[in-house]
Amino acid sequence: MSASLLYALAGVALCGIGLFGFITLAHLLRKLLAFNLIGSGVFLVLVGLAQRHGEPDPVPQALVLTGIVVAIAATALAVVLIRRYFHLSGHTTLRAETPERVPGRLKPQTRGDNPE
Amino acid sequence: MILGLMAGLLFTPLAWAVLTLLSGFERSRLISWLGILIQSLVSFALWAAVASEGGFHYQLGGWPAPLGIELRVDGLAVTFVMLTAVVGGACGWHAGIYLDPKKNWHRYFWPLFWFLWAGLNGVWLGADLFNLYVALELISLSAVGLVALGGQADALRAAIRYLMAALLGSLAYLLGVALIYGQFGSLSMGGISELLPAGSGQAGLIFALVLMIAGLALKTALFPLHGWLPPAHGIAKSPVSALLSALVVKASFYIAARLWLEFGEHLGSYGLAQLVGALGGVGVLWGSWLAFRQTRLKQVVAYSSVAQIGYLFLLFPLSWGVSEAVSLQAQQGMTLQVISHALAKAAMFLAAGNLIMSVGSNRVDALAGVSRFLPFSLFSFGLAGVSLMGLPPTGGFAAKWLLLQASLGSGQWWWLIVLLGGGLLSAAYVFRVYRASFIENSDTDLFFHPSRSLEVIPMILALLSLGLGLVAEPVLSVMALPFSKGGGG
Amino acid sequence: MTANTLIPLFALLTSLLASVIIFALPEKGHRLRTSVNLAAAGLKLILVGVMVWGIFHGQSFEFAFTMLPGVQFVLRADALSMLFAGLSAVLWLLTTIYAVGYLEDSPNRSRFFGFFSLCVASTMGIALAGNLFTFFLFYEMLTLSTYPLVLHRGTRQALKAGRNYIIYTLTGGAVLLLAIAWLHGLVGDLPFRPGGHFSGLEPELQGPLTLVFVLLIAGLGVKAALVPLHGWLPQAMVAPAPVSALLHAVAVVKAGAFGIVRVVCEIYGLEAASQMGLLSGLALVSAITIIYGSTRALYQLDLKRRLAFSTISQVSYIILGVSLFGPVGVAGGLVHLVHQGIMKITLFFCAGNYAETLGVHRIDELDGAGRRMPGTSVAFTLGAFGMIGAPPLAGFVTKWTMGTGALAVGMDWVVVVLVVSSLLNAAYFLPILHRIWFAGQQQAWPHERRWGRLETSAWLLWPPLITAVALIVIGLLASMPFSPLSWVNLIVEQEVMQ
Amino acid sequence: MTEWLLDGLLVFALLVTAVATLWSRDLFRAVVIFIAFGLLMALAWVRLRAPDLALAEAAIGAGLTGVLLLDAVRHLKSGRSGRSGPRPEPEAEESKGGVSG
Amino acid sequence: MRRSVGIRAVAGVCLAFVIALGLAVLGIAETPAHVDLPELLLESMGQSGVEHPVTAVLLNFRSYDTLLEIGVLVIAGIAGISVSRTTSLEDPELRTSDSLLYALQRWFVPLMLVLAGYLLWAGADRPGGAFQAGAVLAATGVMMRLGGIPMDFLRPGILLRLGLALGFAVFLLIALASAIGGEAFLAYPPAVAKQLIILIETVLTLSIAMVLLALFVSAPVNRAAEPGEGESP
Repeated sequence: MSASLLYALAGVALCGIGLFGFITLAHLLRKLLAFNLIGSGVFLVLVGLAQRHGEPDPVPQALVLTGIVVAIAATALAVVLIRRYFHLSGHTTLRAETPERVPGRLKPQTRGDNPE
Repeated sequence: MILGLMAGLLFTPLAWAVLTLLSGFERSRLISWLGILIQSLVSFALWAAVASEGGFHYQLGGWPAPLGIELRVDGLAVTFVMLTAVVGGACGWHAGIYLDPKKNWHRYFWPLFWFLWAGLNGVWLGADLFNLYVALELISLSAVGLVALGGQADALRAAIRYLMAALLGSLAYLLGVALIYGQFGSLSMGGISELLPAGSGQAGLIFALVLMIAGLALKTALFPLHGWLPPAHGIAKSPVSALLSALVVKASFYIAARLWLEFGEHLGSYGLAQLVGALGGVGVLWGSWLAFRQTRLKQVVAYSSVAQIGYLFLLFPLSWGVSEAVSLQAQQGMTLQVISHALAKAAMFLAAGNLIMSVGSNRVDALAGVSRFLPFSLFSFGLAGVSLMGLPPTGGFAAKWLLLQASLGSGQWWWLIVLLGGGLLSAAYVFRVYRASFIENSDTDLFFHPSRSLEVIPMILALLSLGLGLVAEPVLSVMALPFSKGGGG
Repeated sequence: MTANTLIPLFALLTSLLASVIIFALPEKGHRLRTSVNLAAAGLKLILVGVMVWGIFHGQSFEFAFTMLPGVQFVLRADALSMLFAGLSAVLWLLTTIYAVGYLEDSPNRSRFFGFFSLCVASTMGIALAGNLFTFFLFYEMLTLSTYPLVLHRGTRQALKAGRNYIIYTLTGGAVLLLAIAWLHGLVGDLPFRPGGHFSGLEPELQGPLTLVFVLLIAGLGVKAALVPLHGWLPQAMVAPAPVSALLHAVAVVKAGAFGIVRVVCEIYGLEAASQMGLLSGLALVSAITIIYGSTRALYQLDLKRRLAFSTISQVSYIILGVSLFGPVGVAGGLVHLVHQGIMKITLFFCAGNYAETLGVHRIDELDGAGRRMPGTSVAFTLGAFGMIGAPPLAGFVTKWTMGTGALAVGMDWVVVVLVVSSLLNAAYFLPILHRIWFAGQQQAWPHERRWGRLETSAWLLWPPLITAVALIVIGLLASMPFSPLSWVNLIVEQEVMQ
Repeated sequence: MTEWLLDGLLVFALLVTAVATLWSRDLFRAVVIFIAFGLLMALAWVRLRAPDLALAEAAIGAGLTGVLLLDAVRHLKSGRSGRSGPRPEPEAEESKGGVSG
Repeated sequence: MRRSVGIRAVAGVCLAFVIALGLAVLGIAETPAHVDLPELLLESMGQSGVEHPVTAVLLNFRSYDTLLEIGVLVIAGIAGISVSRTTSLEDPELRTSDSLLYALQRWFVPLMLVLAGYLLWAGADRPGGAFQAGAVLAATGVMMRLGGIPMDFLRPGILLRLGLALGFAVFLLIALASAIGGEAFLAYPPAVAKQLIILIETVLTLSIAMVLLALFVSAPVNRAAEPGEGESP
């Protein structure tokens, strides 16, 4: 049990928390926060697990750096989309649905379970 | 020679993305059509080269794995590169005519289109777990951008929903990669699959594989995780929907399949294989049924994608713990299903776009009488439908035949229900559209006629998916090329 | 690639290309379309003739390539396939002529003729298929190409009929696919071969093969309209007369019957099949179908519906004949393949003429039609008598041969079936003839049209007359070379005596 | 030992801020806490001897993401600045979402 | 109360997930890694052209990842400006600036610019590099933006798009050149490796900043939504 491993486990916990939030929270910005938490968790696992023997390993660090940039790109894009969506529809969640996407009782939201 | 081709293959889409980003719609269109031509030629040349000389590893930056990133250029990969060139090219061609140049934000279709293409090639050739992650993100974000291109509320809702699903999926995949790297200290698939027997059967690694496959399944819209797909594919512009259904979902599935075939032998289990297969099977039936229930044409096609994707996942049970011959049949069937569905579904979406354009409504029952005025697009739609139903001599039939043989050969007879029942259900929704178009005494007799080339493109794709069944043997022989092992790690 | 390998392919391509061209043609180009149609039909006839001649002189025509791993696509011309190919080639020509007249100035003709040619192409493929896999290819293609024809009118009734048709046939197709795939898994890719493959059979395969046989028959029985799988056929009547003629006489039902013949004779082999006790069951089913069809036909008041039920019963003669274990019976069954085709198409042509010229659909409206349309009525009469089996017409040849065949193998009950069904045939045809010839016209024709001095348009008149004459000729010259009967005997020699 | 204590505290703080971010009543406060979380992550990276990541996290994770989200929150709260359309759902209603969401 | 039940179910799933993941991590931590990548890395640091291992990995050993990653950034930028279909990105809301921000930017902006420069320059042999520098630069821009300082180059015109594409394009061209000259895509000739990497980093810094800034300011302002296919406007 090294310090790095502790952080890896912290990452595990973050993943769990984030996942729970991601599924249960409806507000899109909160989903986005949850996504970022999961991301941080994954990064911690990646680096912490690789460095469990103490010495730093540049490769996972580089990977995480890439990951962080990808994450910020995704987040920024999501923010733009969410803002415009709110601007046009006035909604901050996906639950409100335009009528009649499917005939009959079936509504796409209640069918299957989406990641949201 | 081949190295040059590889460089061209990697360079062209990215470069064209930049070029089209810097110029307006019309100019981008011309540039892109030129680029499509180039890229298709390069892809074909590479395919031919590999077909004649066999596969190889391409070391990016001259660094061998595991330090550097290696691309695996084998028969299967180049076949899919070819497929991408054909379908992507067709969609680009169609989009150039279909999209309205006056809407100045349409210009952004082109760079996104090219980035998407680059990402797809990256996935087909990728052999490095993390590189695959980046390529996946490239695909997801450009796909989301394409869906959102309209910029109106529904499109945005679909895009956001899609983005969320895609991000969650990639994170799950990345988590799996993190575990794998922790175990092996390497990211190259080939290397890891060679190291596997040493630390095989480890609970942690199994969990890692499950995570990766789950994440990819979410991106591929496997049955319970399919909720995001129909809105996104239904709302997007038809060429975009075609790209998404034909290629984008296949990318994540392709990675899952590669992982399963490389690691499944050691890390997989009967239960896991059966579970994934079962989800796929349910997806086939459920998706087809929902497709039958839809009132909007493009929603029908989108839900049929959910169904058709289900077939792909039958690979998992049919390739685990069975004889070599059966596993090979399953793999061949899966590959043919990917190709034929890509061609057919692209044709279907493009044809649907034409039909919607001509009747001015996206409802199925608005098609009454269109068979007299737009027989060509309708015929393409029908031909593609034949392939989806898995009727001979289409590629869909060839795939279904191989899967049938595999499930009979492995004694897993229960997949027969899925294969045959799914075919009948898909017939139900395809013929529903056909019936609607045959109804006479339709009061609307003035139909807008899209330009000829808009009608020709889906027809070509449909004919390709139709003819695939006849030339399946040679195609499969290229994919089953002997591949020089080693290299990776 | 010698000529002999390519001829079967060309025979297939003639109508395939024809359909493509016709789809491409504009709706307006009637004359061009007609000439393309006729040219293709004539060309196909010639090619078939060449193959017949060649086979008679012991040549072989085969075209094959590997389609999927372990699966071959085979087009082969043998004596049996020529029987079917010849029939469809001849009747296609006539039906095309008829259809041109029938659909004069009605909408969607290019669509109609396109699918029409496609349908014939698939029939040709079914005839020439060299193994079950190839057979299945064209069997499904036939389903798809006939669907738009059934739907053609676009009325609610037509849509309903089309839906049932597609449900029945596609389900049958799925069953057939399962059976073929299973068979393939058990014993690999089997070419059609006179005498079949399973003569010396390991006992452990008995069970599965029996099951596969049942599945195969079930799959094929849908198109062959075996009771209880016949439901789609009477409804398909809403289709235009040429289509019904094609469906009933040549394409669909015959495809099913022909498939059963192939399976019984050339996959399982008569010997093996009867040893496994499969034939008696088949004989029973077909016998039931014969009686059932004829009985139902009695109660139909709509002319075409009556003909439809008569088809159901008549097609089962073929199956009954094949399932009589014995050369003569088989001969009877096979020859009926041709005879029933010609007789039934005559009857449907005539029914179509009555409908087109006089607007007559119900039987009780036919009073006095003979005086108004003598030519058509003569043809109809000949067809009806043929069905009943009156000598010297074609139908008589069939029933006689089958009867003797049945007696030869000691299945006397078959003779009873034959007699009963003949009586029933008489019971539902003679009243019609009586109305046509001897009843006086009561009321005006529901919807009459005039074509100059002829009783109806020449396009409509000649085809039934020709087929009617053919009926007599075949009946009289049954023993000449190239007559169906002698050709069938040629086949039977290969099937049984080898 | 002190090191362990430090690490333990840091991890604990990380988890607490994470939970707080997601389930704080007010969205604005949530984002502020998220920024704090980002800074703690930067510290964690330092502890993991990954200075590059620490810098990146501080600049990108905490800085930019935070600002982006803050701006977005302000925009969403401003209710489309009086443009037509329904107002956003009240916070309390959103914070407890639904599985089907 | 269906929803709460659902939430409990999700909580259970997540808990199970955490436990499984934790066990997996611990299980993997027991065994040593099969490949010692840092070892390999140190051996080939010599030819990488830079002294800082992370930079070496990012811009040499795994430069393909970085290339695609920049692609991802550019995509985000494009998508961002594509949905905010407006000729001017001047958002009136943003003019409402408060004194705090003024004060902040008065002091911080120059400071941050310096910091960005330093980070970039440090990247070669010490922690730091294009991403951090770009981020700082972007943050600076964001502050100025919040302060209400108009930045005309951010209109979605050719300038903005050029800015987005610049870094990526240069990177790509170097990659191609190395493919034509050398043996493979992205294989820099060792002699000029360092210069190339620094060049790449510089342009990347600019582009990254541009992208992030563009994403930040491309807030939707116009209302016009177009009808979807087959829908009447």
